[in-house]
Amino acid sequence: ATLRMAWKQDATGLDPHKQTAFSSIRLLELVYEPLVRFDKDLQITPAVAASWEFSADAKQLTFKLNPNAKFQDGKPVTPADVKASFERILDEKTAAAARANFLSIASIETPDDKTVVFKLSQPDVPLLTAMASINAAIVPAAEIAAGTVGTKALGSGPFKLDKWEPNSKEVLSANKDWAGGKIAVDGIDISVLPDETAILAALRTKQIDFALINDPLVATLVPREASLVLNRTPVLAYHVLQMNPSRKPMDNLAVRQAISCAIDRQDVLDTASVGEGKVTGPLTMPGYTNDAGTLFCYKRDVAKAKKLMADAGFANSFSATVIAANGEPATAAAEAQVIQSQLAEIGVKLDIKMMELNVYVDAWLKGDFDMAVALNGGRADPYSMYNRYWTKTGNLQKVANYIDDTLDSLMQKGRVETDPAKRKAIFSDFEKHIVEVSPWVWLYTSYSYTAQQKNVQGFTPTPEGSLFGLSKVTLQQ
Amino acid sequence: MSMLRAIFSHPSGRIGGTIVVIYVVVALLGMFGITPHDPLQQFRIDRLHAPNAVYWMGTDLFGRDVASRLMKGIGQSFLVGFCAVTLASFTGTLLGLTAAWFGKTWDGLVMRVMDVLLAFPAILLALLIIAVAGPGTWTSVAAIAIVYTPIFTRVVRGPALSIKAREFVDAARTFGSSRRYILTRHLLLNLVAPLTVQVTLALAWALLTEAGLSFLGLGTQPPASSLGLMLADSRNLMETAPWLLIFPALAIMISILGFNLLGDALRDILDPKTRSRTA
Amino acid sequence: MSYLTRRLLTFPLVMLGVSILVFFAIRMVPGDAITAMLGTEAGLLTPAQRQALAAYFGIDKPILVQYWNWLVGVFQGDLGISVTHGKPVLDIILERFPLTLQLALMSMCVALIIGLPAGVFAATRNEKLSDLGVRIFAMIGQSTPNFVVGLLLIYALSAGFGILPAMGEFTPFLTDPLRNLGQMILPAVTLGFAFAASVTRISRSAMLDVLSDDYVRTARAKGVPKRNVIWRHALPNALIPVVTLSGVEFGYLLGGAVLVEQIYALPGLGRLVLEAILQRDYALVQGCVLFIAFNFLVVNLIVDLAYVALDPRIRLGEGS
Amino acid sequence: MAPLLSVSDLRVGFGRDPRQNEIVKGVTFDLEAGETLAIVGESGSGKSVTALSINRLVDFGGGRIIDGSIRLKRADGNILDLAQAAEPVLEKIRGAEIGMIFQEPMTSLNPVLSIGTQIEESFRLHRGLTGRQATAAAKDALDRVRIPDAARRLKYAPNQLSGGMLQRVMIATALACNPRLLIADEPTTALDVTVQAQIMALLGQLKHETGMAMIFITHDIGLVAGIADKVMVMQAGQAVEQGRLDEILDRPQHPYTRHLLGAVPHFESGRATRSDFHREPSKAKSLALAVEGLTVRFKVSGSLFNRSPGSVHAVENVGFDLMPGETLAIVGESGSGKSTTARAILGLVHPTRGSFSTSSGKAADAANPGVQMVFQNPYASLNPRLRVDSILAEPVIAAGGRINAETLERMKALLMRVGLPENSLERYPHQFSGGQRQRLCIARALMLNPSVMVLDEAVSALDVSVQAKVLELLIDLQREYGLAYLFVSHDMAVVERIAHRIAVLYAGQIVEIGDASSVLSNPQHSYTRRLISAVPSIDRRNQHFELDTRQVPSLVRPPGFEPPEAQWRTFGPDHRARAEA
Ligand SMILES: Nc1ncnc2c1ncn2[C@@H]1O[C@H](COP(=O)(O)OP(=O)(O)OP(=O)(O)O)[C@@H](O)[C@H]1O
Ligand SMILES: Nc1ncnc2c1ncn2[C@@H]1O[C@H](COP(=O)(O)OP(=O)(O)OP(=O)(O)O)[C@@H](O)[C@H]1O
Ligand SMILES: [Mg+2]
Ligand SMILES: [Mg+2]
Repeated sequence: ATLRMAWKQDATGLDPHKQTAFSSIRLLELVYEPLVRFDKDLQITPAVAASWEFSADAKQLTFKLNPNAKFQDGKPVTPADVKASFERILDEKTAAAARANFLSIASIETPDDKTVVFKLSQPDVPLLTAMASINAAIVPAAEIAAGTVGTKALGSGPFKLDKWEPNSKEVLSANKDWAGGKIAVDGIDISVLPDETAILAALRTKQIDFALINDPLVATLVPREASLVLNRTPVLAYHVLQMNPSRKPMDNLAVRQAISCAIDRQDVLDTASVGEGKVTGPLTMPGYTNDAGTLFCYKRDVAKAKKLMADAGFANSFSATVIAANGEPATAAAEAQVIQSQLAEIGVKLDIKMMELNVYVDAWLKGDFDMAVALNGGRADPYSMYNRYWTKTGNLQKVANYIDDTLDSLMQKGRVETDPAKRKAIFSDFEKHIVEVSPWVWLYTSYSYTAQQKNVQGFTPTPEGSLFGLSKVTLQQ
Repeated sequence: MSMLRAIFSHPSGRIGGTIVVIYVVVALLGMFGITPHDPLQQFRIDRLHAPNAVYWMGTDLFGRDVASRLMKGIGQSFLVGFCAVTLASFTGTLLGLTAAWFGKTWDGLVMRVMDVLLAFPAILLALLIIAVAGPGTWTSVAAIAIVYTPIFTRVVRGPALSIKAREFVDAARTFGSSRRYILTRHLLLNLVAPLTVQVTLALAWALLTEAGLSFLGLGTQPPASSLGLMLADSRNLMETAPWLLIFPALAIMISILGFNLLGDALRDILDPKTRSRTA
Repeated sequence: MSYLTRRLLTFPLVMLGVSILVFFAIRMVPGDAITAMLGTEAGLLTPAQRQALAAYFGIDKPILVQYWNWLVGVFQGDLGISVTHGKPVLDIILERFPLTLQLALMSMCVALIIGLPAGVFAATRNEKLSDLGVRIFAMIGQSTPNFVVGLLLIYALSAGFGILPAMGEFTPFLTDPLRNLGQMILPAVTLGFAFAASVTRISRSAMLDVLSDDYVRTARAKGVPKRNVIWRHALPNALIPVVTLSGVEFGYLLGGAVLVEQIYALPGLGRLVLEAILQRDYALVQGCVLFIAFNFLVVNLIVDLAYVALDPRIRLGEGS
Repeated sequence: MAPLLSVSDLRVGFGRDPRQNEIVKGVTFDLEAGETLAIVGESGSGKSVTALSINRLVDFGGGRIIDGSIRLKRADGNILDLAQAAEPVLEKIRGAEIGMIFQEPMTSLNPVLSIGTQIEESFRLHRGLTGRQATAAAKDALDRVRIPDAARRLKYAPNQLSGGMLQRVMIATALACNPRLLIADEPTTALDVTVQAQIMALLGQLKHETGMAMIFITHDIGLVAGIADKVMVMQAGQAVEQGRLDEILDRPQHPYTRHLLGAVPHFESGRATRSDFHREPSKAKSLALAVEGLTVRFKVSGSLFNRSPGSVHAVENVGFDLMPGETLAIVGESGSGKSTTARAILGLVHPTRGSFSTSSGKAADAANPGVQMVFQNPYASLNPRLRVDSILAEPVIAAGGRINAETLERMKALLMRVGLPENSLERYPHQFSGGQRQRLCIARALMLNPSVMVLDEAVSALDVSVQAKVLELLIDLQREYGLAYLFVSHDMAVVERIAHRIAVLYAGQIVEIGDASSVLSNPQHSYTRRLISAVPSIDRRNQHFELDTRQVPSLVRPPGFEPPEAQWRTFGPDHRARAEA
């Protein structure tokens, strides 16, 4: 049987090394495989590689490839393919999205036909988690040479992409030779339904078996239908109010803290996301999370906020503009409005400016905003998640616009530390500090939702929102 | 004055006129903030209440009073509609009039430019304008105005050409009346009738366009409200809180109904051929 | 020069204007194909990477050079390659166009089949109760935004009756007529509702005008029965405004109906352009807009020719 | 024996409450088979409503028969009261037993159907003919109304035929089924004299051939003489007088009938021309206006698939002069180029060639206040949205003047002079009657003390009695201010009353020009003679009109065409005519 599936946003391209949009990754994860991948608890599990090992000094990483791994054209996955893939990623001309994560790779060696050795210029523990991303997918060396990576989807993953009509549909068929095991469905037909109420309607009328849902308002309607099941998984991505500390008066610590204290995060969550989510600090990945209640001003304290404002010399009020993207996330406009109303209580007058996503991204990248409501992607590792913003050399330092020596040094320490317990402690300090200096106000993490008919079974969601679990799905009649 | 009397003694004019007057009053109240509650205040413990004695039309996701927001929204939509139509009718009239009068190259130029604007998909045109200038009340006004200018230009140019051929214009030319005099006193004055009708119809369209733009998130910016934005926001709450959809939808329908009825009445009143008739 | 020649000569001019407008307007919108593809991750690119991507998307050259190259391509029938679809723009448009055309045709049919008889009926019952009924229906039709109609229809059908047209994947008529019609009927009705309302009103008032014309009196004086008076004598004369309206509306529909396509998840031209804009797929936006504008001009020309066919009095090209 | 049609105490009203709004207030008459009844009366007197009530077409205009009966003797001898008849019965009678023709042939035929289809329809409906038979019958019907080349013309759309032709098509349609009663509602009012004569002749002949009865409605009592057996005079919805033709024309009883007869300008073959001005060639220096070699051509635009076939030679080499205090009338049938000549002089159309000069030495054109124009249609030549004071002020403003006490005085004086109440200044044009509006136009033209007035059909749109008064006013003004008139008209009776000299225009060229009495009493060109013989007159009773089916030549000439030089012949001191081939 073929699984009929729907989602709202379609992939924007087929080159696994270049695509960063959630929607593209959701599709490419079914077609391509990285060396390793995360399971539902964000533990690293085998993919193309069957096993791996760090050297003691963390300067060498060795993979043994799965001998059964084959590309969808029947050719086996070889160490040469791995080497070519990473060289492609590292080549600046490729403009690979994840290149920055792999800069510590000094050389790649392929001693035999099952082994790949990465030699690193410095110890780099997060490298392994970075390799679990589809942006580090293994593609055939031949395709790279032919320059057809973005146009033809040829991976080693569980499904073959037979047809792709952008913004309309995808047709996937099961890859019989997949090394990961037997696939129960014959294939997946994906329809792009740009309106989520339409997705719900299609589920209700059994036109589709499985769907991805973004808007919590729609998701909460799914369980009302007896024949439908809603899966919700906490995700790593976090909703945040970004301030621009390079602009007055956000350059003032007290002002930022006042804002942080004035915001009732639970209320934002309850209103904008109808309570679908969890208030969080900066660290959203399992294994690193701390009790949010212990963080600075995570209990709303208007009196304190007012006092901070007064201390900073803003007893009266100031106004600022907050930007948010239309529908990205679906809750952005609502979050902005709740925050606006909460901040009004301490005399901060917020102007909301909703923007088309691209316009927003443009402004965001230029750091051209007072405040921004954002949904930023998470990583399984705190360093890969935050180095871009809070290290002095981070690529998005310009967006964060905040330089803090403590944050920088904590990041560097965490990067080289291999002992999990010590790492956790380092990043806990990082979290405490960054919440206290409040360049941003972390709000909450939400869920990723999939909805399915009762007869669809065996799907396991992951915190990254991956649909890889579809490879295990069965359709009962 | 006699115009008002004529409208109110016309069957559909009476209904349309009454609706429009009520809306204008509501819009003004909304604009000056005379509403049952503060339309922006979030009574967050009262989220998504169904209509009741306190909140006549219920509350929205934030616990804001829908009735107050609706009043404010009507004010906003009308503001955008009126300004856009004023702008479009003004530019359109100017262009159409001069095109008809001067003919030849100027006419060709104006009409080709208008053709370009007409041939350009309207919603895309609006979208591009808004994307370039950033969304907001005045951008919406400009976008809608630019979309409707070619229509007004055409509406004016046709009759202007025929009035230009009327004998009283010939007469004026035999006296040697100045161009400006002929354009304003003879042509423009006689275009008032078709223009009035067109303006009421355009107002109705402008409301719909504003709704469409806001629906796409390109119109009015939150937390302000407009009819289209309220509809858009209610979309995913249609099942949980139907009142969020019903009231704005009704409001928009009735207002457009009002403008259409009024437009029909004006057409009858101003056009002797269809006098005593309603469409 | 004949009217047709003169008219056709304005086509390239208007198209040129449209091309300039779309080309520069779309580039003035902040964001580009790179931010569209990478989102905020675009900030991670090194300058060399950015340069490589700009070259890939063809946005690295000076803007006038880009325009010239594109224009030259257009004259050779090459609208460029869409970067999101990885296909020639023309191919994509031609793939999507049948749906849009079919939708436009169907909504027009819906509008004419309902609107014309309703308008004629109302005109002959001028000022009677049934006339009032038709007019109220028409007013409601005209004043309901079509996305509201669409949303309500979908909700009512899916939640109330558990039926829904097949969404998402479009089945061409020739492949499976039944499925195709099942899919298209609701969108067509949604679009046709307001359209029918306009047709009703226009045909009613045109009929009323015509019914008081002298030749209708002549026909009656000849003893022509009422039905024939209406359908054979009056209607053909009342058709001009109906044709005008239908032409304009049809021309717009050929540009795609963004909201309705979005709600019913139909891959039509409207959504294609909208998504192309959102993804900053410049070549695709430009190609679509040119194509839509061209259709609009052609439809307008056809409408003008239809006037001549309908009414021998009309001689085109005079005065304008 | 019952008469064919017997109408008694017919009352017709309009609107929601027809009794309140009674238009026809008790009309009674009888009509025998083969007889012709003429209904005359001024505009709005209820003639048309009476006629439309007979075959019950008033029902469709919102009218209702309140009272009275309309008894028709049907072909089988039964008598039917049409006032009570049901619609399906009426449908059988209309067209089959009662035919009808209307005033405006241009609008009375369906513009989108070919004339063949429209004629055939009668045969299909009432005779049950189909296909070839119907077509053949339609061709015969066209032959009967003397349309040449009938078979081909069947396929024409109405807009491809002239007004006179169309009226003949209308007649053919109405007579298709040999009705025993024909109602003709002002069948010739919209046509010009020569065509009117043709139509009248045709009706007379057909009546003779078929023996049908006819009701002939007109407001032109001159026409009645030629065709009617009986006359009914209507005023304000009532028949104020009726009787045999001679009785009414020679011994009118009712004052209204007498007034009507008195107001009609009778054409008297040049005997009634003015004698208050004599042209003295020696004074040629002080010409008010001289026109030489005026030629106007309009380029014909190409049709859908074709290029332009050439241009319309609307005015070809026209020349004349005009002295102060003199009236030159330009006459000719429709389309002969009269208006174009007048408009060219005022600069409203650009002449292809030709020169003008005026007494002031300046060229006559838009900026020359010495030449002013009064247009045919007083409704159209006043801006409906301006008040009279603004209307009168316009020429002054245009000439660079201001509205001061002096201009205001002048406005009032002129209004008084043309016979309008002083409070007119604050009113709008629609608050005046047609005659009053034409006076307004005249006053406006006088605001700048012109020396030449161009009057294009200035009295043609007015009712006869009003027409006479305006003519009188014009003559008075001419005497008072020494104005020169260029008087454009197609109405010979009017021309006779106002012109000193006459120029006859045919197909854009002057064919005869000279002293009015000489031209009218002794016409030399065949076209002038034709024009004059077509003028109806109450002196020519039951006259047999000549049927002339000649067509006006097309004025469209291929590009580059130049007409041959004209040859003139002189007949007396001031009378020339073009030599004919
Ligand atoms: N459909 C109608 N509704 C209301 N009033 C009407 C209608 N038709 C005619 N009348 C009125 O009836 C009166 C007589 O009109 P009718 O047409 O019979 O005049 P007439 O004598 O034929 O005049 P004319 O010479 O101008 O044709 C006029 O005052 C006119 O306003
Ligand atoms: N603007 C124009 N363009 C083309 N042809 C024209 C134009 N004006 C007049 N004509 C043509 O010139 C000829 C003379 O027209 P004109 O109006 O001078 O006739 P007229 O003698 O005044 O007729 P009428 O008695 O009907 O007013 C006609 O054949 C007419 O069709
Ligand atoms: Mg009449
Ligand atoms: Mg004329």
